[in-house]
Amino acid sequence: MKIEVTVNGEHQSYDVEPRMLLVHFLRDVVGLTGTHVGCETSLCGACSVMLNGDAVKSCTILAVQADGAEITTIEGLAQNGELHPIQEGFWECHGLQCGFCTPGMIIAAHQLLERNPKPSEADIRRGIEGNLCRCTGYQHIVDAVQYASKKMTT
Amino acid sequence: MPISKSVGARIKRREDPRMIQGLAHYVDDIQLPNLLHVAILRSPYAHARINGINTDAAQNLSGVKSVVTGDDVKDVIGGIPCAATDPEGFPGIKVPHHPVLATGKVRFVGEPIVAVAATDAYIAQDALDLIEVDYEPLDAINSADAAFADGAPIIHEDWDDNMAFTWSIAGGDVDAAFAEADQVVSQRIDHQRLVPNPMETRGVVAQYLPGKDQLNLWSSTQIPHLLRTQISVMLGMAENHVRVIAPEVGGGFGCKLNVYAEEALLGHMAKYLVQPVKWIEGRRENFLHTIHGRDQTGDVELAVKNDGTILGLKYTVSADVGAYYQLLTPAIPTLTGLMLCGSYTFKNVQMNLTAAFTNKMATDAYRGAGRPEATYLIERMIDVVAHDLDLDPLEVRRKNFIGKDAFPYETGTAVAYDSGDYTAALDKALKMADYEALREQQAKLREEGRYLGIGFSTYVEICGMGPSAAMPAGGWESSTVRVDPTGKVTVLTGVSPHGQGQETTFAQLIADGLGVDIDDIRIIHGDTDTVQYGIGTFGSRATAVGGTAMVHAMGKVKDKVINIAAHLLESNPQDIVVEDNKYCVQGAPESGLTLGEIAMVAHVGVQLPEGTEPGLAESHFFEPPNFTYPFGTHIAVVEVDADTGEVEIQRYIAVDDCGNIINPLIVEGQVHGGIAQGVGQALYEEAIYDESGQMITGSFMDYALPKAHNFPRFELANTVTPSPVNPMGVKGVGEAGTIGSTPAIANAVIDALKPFGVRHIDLPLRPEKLWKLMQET
Amino acid sequence: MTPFDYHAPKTLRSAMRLVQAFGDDAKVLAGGHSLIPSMKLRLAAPSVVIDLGGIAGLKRVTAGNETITIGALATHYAVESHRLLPSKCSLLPETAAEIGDAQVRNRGTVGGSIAHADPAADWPATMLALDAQFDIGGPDGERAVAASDFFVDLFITDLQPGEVLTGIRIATPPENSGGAYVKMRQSASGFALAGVAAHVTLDDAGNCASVAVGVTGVAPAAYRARAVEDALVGQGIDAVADASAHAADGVEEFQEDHHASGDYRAHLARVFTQQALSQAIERAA
Amino acid sequence: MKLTGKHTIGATVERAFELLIDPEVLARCMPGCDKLEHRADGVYDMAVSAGIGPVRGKYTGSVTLSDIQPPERYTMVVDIKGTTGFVKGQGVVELAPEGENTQISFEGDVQIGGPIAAVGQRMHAGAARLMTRQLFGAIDAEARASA
Repeated sequence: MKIEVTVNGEHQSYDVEPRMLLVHFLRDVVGLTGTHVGCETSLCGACSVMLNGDAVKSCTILAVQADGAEITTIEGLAQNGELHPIQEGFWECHGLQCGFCTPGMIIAAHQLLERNPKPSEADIRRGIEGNLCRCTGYQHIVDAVQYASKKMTT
Repeated sequence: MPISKSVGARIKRREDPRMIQGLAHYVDDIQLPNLLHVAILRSPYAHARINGINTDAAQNLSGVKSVVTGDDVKDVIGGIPCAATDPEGFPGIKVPHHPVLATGKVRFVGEPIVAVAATDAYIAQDALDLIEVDYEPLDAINSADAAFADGAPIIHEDWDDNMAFTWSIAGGDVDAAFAEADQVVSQRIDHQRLVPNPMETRGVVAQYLPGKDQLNLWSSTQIPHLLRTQISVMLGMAENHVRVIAPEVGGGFGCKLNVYAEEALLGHMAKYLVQPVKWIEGRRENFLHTIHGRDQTGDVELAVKNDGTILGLKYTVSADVGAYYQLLTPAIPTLTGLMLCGSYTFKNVQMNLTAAFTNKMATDAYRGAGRPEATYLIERMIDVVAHDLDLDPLEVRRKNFIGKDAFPYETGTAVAYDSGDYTAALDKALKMADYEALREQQAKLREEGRYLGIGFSTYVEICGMGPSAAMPAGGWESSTVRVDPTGKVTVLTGVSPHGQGQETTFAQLIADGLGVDIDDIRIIHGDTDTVQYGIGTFGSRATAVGGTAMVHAMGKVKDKVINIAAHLLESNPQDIVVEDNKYCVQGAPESGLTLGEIAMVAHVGVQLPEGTEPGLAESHFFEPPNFTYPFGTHIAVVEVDADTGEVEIQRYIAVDDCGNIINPLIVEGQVHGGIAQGVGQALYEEAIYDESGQMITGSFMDYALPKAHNFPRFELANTVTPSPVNPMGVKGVGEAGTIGSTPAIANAVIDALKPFGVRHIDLPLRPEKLWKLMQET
Repeated sequence: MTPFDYHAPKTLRSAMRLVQAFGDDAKVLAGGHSLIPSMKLRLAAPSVVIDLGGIAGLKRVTAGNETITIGALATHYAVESHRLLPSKCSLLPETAAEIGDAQVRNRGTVGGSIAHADPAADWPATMLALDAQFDIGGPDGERAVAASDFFVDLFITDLQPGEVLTGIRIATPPENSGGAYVKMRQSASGFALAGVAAHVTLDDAGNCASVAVGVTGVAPAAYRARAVEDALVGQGIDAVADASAHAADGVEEFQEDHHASGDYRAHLARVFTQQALSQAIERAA
Repeated sequence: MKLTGKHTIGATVERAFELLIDPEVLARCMPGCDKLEHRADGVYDMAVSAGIGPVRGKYTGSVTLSDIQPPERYTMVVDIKGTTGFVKGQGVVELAPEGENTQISFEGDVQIGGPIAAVGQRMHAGAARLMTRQLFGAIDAEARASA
């Protein structure tokens, strides 16, 4: 099936099998490997991307369902060589270790801050509950989101 | 170690820019021309005879390139290795052949049977559905007890029972200790089976270059060099024709400290198809066929005096090690034995372990590897002793602590603790917690029918693995430090970090040591064609052992740089100092030369002092004289909901002593993550196989990894007791959090339920379990 | 995932035609958060997938003075974030916020969850407590079913072959009413080990003029705890504790697994009924 | 996994027993049964398309009726497998009069293996009971229709 999508601002068109998952489409067809696959049951969140402004788990969406959509992946967050404040927060606060969950975690944080620019610590911990991290114990991730929140609201 | 420019500073990681932008390359991100995708058919049965396999339909599926069965490879791929099978260490050990693909029989759910290579990953999966295997199901064994029961089915028919091996350790005079005791305090203690679950599952890409007879193998591994050695043996290739590359590795926690069937299988397929192949493990496969941790159950007896003095310990334990051995399976429980005395002075100790084959995945090293078992056991038993003798758990700890003047201290299990001050860590943690106030609060809440619990863990662990004599596969580490003509520094290290941040901490050490900007340093690891042999990253050893090798190599480079500088500055080496990243004669900084200027001279080769070799690169292989022994006190404060049994962690205080600290930010991160994993064991995680050997917690739907909202903000601090084992005085901190936290949480929950007469509860502390205990009284 | 034909009808009418044409071979895709994981694990292999996602009219959520309507394809987040619902019927956004995680709520749909009838899903409890009406389209035209008649058994609803759930209607609760949803999450999946939605309307004396309690996670299908309701009607907050003891009355078969036994789920149902009712009455007052 | 249950069938014990071991009735009443053919003494080859919720698969295997003691008890073994895994259930079915009806009690063991075991465990008990409920419910309907 033919689909048209805008990925990180670039309009593209592809022919895909209906069964192809969006995450495989992004990684293997579009060639953006920053989005990761960490599970098969929509629980780990490593595959999170923005789809028409909503954070979604791209392992649980068919590529054909994204026909006509605008998608932002981790690769599309930095603008003009400047890190996004959330990316900066993760770096400043040591919000990652192995880095595998990080792209999805940053996308989840991005959604959270769009909807709630000044979240409490509890808001942040709830806001990233769809993303598993096995390395950090989450505290530095919380710090990273707080850092970004502060930077984005002042 | 003095805090200089870099070392000791909270420097943000140099690894991060690529990772936060999606530019890091993990094994699944590797693309090669004509890449085939491999899917693996795995046994749905825990125990069954294979009477036939029909792959015709799969072979005929369009897009399928190759279908490989056990019969196809049994003569060309050697068995999966185990490095710890010395019968002197493990009396009676049985070492079963461990094939990469099963033939004749399957022995656990998830055991690989057939591999399919196809042009597309989806087609490879389709092909699996077309393979017919004629299974004859056999009765399955799902626990050590079942393995030893009369009439139990035999898993490995070369032998007539399921006993895998035995191991024991003894120190002092246990019989005398028990004879002298006022009381014997006993408890059966279970260490449930856990699944490591790094967020990146395993994966392999293999490529064969026939012109060079070279196999390139990318694997998500913690041990590229050991893997290369083993793969070359398994495939019958010359080791120097095999190149193993660990790309970015998305977490390991011990489960990637191994050699797996898929690594050899993919290597073989790439070679025989002369086409690159990729296999990426699914999460369900990871649950079934990547090593598990723990799974020991045993009876502990403590000989005690009425005042709480511990005289001796006996531990009779069985380990359920699964159907086969992986790389270090038998070695893991031995670490439990070595650390059974914990932070305490008793020296009379005896552990007898019997390991059973069962129809499960093998156990092996999972974060802490043997030490969480020891620490949980002794720290839990301290509280049981306090319970039985009606003493304060702190009093029992203090009474039995090894004093700070006793180091180096040889334990009853004959390991030599390098340095320590256990009281200092405890006192600091108590102060942070405001312990007296907590106890008052607890008493007040109990009157309101609310159950607050305060739990301690005053752990000591063994890391910095380790002297080669005590390790199954070498315990040394290596490094090469070279300075390019323009003054850029490249470090090759034999350790292979995967999240621990050594690209930053090692660069900090170099920056200070050589007087060079941190951005001019590159740390290269994980490529066996580039890096001289090393052992790998595990056992909290990367900095203590690998870092020491690097510091020594750097020292050799620095000596040479100073010699050249002295020659150029017409001075004596002993008068050369480094100031503002310049090598100068003391008191004459204006004359100073940069590392780059000196490196250029070394490479041009004409102004060198007589007898000096040109070039500027040095290597060092470091053999650690001892392990290191980090320690600390963790305090957990929990509340158990009287209506539901749910546990809320209200506070978590951790005072860790990992010796000197190179980067506090990274140390904090390691401790945070470690605590989270230990809490996972205490409250949530458990790999359950049902009676027929099916794993019923085989996905994130049923196996709970801790989530962000499960934790409060951790309150961390350190004491610093440098290790004498290495020149940096570092100990290691990769596993301390995991080792320390499980008993702290368990003790806190059990303390909360004290009004209900609860003395011990096995992990994980699920709400229903706690609710039931509260109902019973 | 095995291969399938994909259809993305733009109208409900063409969707219905496809559903009827393909019958059992087809699966209807709404948010996809139940179906796609099953297909990925090869536990479901429909040969046709009919994606309702392109039907714009089914996504709306409205909160009028008389009626609240939720299109079957409205996402959980659309309910969670609706501007008027916190004042009109806070139980709806409160329930939505308890489902899965932010990404799942962005994508998963209310109608999909209800039609799926997972025994541990959150919406069924709340729909029962709010006495929701479900609009269903089918070969014989449209019909409406009350929530209390809809959830039949484990994953079994009153939906007949060829029928599609199109929307949910709830009578906007009066001023002196309130609701609450209380749940314990299974630690891995987040599904309800037990979840209780309670909704009450008070009379002038502050007693319960009407009470509805929906329970999920406990039995093969979500159910109304009628015994609790009967015990509480006409009574005030003092009667909540005794009434809640009946929250699992009449359940013949309990859900159970290694996370929670039937006994424990029944206990949770009682505890959460008490908590949910107490909160609901407080909010109504 | 243990599986027990009680069901009522609207017929006499003798009639209920007849229905329960009649392969044609079983073929009609077993949820999703596509085929049930007699192979040998009490062993029937079976094909079913069974599923719960979104999980659906085709299974083949056998049903064995043994230890048949009319009209009181018999043993039933179901052994089927498909690409989503396998199910092996065995149990004793006992019949007792209950007024004009028959009460059936069932006690057995079910093993579920393969992919469905690893991901769907919270559904196993419920699904097994649902299917026995459906089976005996359908037999009850047959009994009442033919009464």
